[in-house]
Amino acid sequence: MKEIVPGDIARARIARRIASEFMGRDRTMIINLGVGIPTMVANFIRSDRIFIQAENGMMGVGPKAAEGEADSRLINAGREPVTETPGCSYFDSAASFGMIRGGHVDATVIGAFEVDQTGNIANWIIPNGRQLGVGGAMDLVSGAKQVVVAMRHNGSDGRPKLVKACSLPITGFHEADFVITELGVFRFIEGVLTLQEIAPEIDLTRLTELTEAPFVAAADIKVMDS
Amino acid sequence: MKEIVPGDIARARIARRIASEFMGRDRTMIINLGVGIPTMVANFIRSDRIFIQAENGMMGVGPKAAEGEADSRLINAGREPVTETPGCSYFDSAASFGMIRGGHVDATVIGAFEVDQTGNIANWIIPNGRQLGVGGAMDLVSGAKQVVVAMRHNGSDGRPKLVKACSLPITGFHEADFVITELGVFRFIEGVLTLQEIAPEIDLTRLTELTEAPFVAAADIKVMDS
Amino acid sequence: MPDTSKIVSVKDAVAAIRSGDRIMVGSFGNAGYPENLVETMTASDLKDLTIISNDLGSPGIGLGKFLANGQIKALIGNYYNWNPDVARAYNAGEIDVCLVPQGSFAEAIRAAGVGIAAFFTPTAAGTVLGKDKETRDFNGRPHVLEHAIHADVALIKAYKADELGNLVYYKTARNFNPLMAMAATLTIAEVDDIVPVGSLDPECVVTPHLFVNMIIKKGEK
Amino acid sequence: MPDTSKIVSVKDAVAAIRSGDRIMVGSFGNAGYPENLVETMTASDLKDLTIISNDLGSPGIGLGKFLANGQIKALIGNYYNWNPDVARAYNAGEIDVCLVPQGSFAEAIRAAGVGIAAFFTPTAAGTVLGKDKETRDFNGRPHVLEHAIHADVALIKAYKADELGNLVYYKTARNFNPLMAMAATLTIAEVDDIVPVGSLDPECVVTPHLFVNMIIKKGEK
Repeated sequence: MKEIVPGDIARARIARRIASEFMGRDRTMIINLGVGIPTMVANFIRSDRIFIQAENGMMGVGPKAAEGEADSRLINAGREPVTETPGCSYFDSAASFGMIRGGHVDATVIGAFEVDQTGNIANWIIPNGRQLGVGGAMDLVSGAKQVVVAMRHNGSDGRPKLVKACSLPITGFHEADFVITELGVFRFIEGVLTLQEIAPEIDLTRLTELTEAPFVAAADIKVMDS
Repeated sequence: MKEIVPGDIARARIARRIASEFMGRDRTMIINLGVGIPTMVANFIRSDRIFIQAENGMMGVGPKAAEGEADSRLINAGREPVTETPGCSYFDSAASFGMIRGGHVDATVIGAFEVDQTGNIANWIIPNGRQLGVGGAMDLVSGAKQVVVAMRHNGSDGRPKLVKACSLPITGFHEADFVITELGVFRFIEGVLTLQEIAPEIDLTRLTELTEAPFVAAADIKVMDS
Repeated sequence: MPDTSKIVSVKDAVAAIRSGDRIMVGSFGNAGYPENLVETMTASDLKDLTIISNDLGSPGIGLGKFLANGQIKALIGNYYNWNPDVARAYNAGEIDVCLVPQGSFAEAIRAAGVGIAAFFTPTAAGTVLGKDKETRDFNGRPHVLEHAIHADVALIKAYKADELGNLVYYKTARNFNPLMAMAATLTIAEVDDIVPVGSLDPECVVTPHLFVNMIIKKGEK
Repeated sequence: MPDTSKIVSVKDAVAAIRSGDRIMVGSFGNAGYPENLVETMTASDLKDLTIISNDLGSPGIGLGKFLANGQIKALIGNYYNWNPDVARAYNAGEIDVCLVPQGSFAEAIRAAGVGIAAFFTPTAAGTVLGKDKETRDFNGRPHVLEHAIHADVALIKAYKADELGNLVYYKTARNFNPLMAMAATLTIAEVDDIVPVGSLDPECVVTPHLFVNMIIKKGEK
């Protein structure tokens, strides 16, 4: 199947759209970024009001460390060497998850295998005997004030990832607030999956075909920045 | 009633005996001292292996601050200005009681209104409508590895304080390990209140008259340092 | 300085507090007590307050002023023997008082801050202060279930803030302050000094800035 | 230096560990991992170990060596995707694995250290990882009861120790180390440097010395 939006462009579009979501808010934002597309969100943030928390014990994570300046003791939760920002701080893992569980992190950006129409998220395991790990996924989706799912609209086999009901083990129930793919910006508004923006490459009919979960289009639906 | 041992001497004797108990142990000791006689224990400690913890958030409390050098922000749990010792540290109240509740404090020295023959301690309130406070008393008696009760043998009315059963509200059940008065050193050995040392001023008959709780005398009973 | 400064006047800070609010106030005795905030509140019309603090200072001094002024509906704390006015007001039915052992009190405030709903502790099991609490044995020892203690507002005393709101404390004036900073909807920090971002050692920040909503400088109006 | 020094050789430290022990090891990936202690243990006859750690390094690297050596009976942790040997050994029935969400894992270790028997957290409620756990609603939201996680021995990596055993850490190498330092019967700290008493700022000590039983200096035998 030919991709409507090529992978590199899709990933950058998703990350950029999420960054602009946060930059559009008129207040300080504390955000936590998962591995993959979520980590790329940092590349598009231009704001001194947005601070990145890493669950392995850092507030104020800076850009990835340059080649030759990496310190294996200064890493993000994806084990990548990072840098400090002015005003950063370090703490232990219980304090870090205290911030998350206590509702002090404004948003977590995570990848997902599936999100269903009730906002359930499956992103921690594909039961195939090869994975054995949950990390902070369950703490993050249940603790962060907002959960922003950053994912490709369809799997590599074309299968929709926005589904009626998750088939994989659930990470958190009814926790998704935003689902941002390369084809659309979806938001759960009072529990209803609502399309707020649509990619310029497609129309509503085509998007509906590519999406298993039923959704409504917002009255003021916009075209997503390409 | 004439006191067998005058108050000042009694208090100093109790405090000194407790200090020597700790100094006699061949290892580092972390101790917490309550107000009154327990605080005086510090005056008799000559050891760099004994460290004083204050439950308001300090490890390594030093002597009382000299007149003119008091800082109201550096106090012990009795609100007295104190000093630092080398290697001291500060922490919040949850961390402080974490040390206590987690069993990391080797001994707490406390005053008491009553201790009974089962090791129950009543030291937090006399229900007379004038007191309203528990402080850290319950945490200390239930959390510290050893509970050392420092008290006068009898009340000012002559009433025994080592009783058959506490009449006042209990702070902690079966928590007392040592009871040290000006008239004797008592230890709970496998639940049995055992007299290990007796003051030079009295004999066993007289001590038994002054003590409501039944106790046994240790085979190797000694005379207490006066 | 970031474009969304948290630094406000003490007047603006206190204007965010409502009668009937649950207010946490840091301090142990008078160590670590946010003097300007308390002074301004006790000069205000705020009433029916629930004050959540270790103690209530001394009669008419420090937090004791709230009681002298009749601004208190209820107290949650652990040690009021330094202020006999509390027992008097309680016996007269003027205020409610809920005593929680000091360690459980500290832990319950932390629990609220870190999203723990309740926890089992051995402290107070079997005693008068544990008698209305769910009790369960763990490792053969009774424990009581203590619930998290939240507040609407936390009044914090710190030593220094940077312009983002990172806080460090001073010696035993730390006490409950870092815990309360996490446990309230609105956290207001009164500080001796405000320093530029980057001045505090990242290893030594005690309260990271995300917990702090407003900063006032001690002595400024 | 005090007359009861905690500073020992890595050999003497490891001699205090027994086969069958529950061993906590600090680290997140390879950040904050007590290399000498682990090297010495993996060169020993110790076996049937329960390793309590965030992850298990990479195949044959870091904590992964314990598994490559067949020294592990069980794992308690949260993320083994960096080391596929773990899933393989688990599927083959060679080891037990207990997965606890990372935040609950950290909190359960802290709980053991501070004498809390168990706590209610919303994390994992209703999921596969919460299904065998007692579940209760608080504020209309399901929570699971997580029990404290204790160990016989904690292997800690710190940056500096003073001669009493006060510890400070280095950036994100802090992670689980200060928590585990509180949660074991025997705590052994491996440090880059040992400094005289009084060298560390009392406001910045992360692990007060009472939690530390033995200190070894990195790179020394």
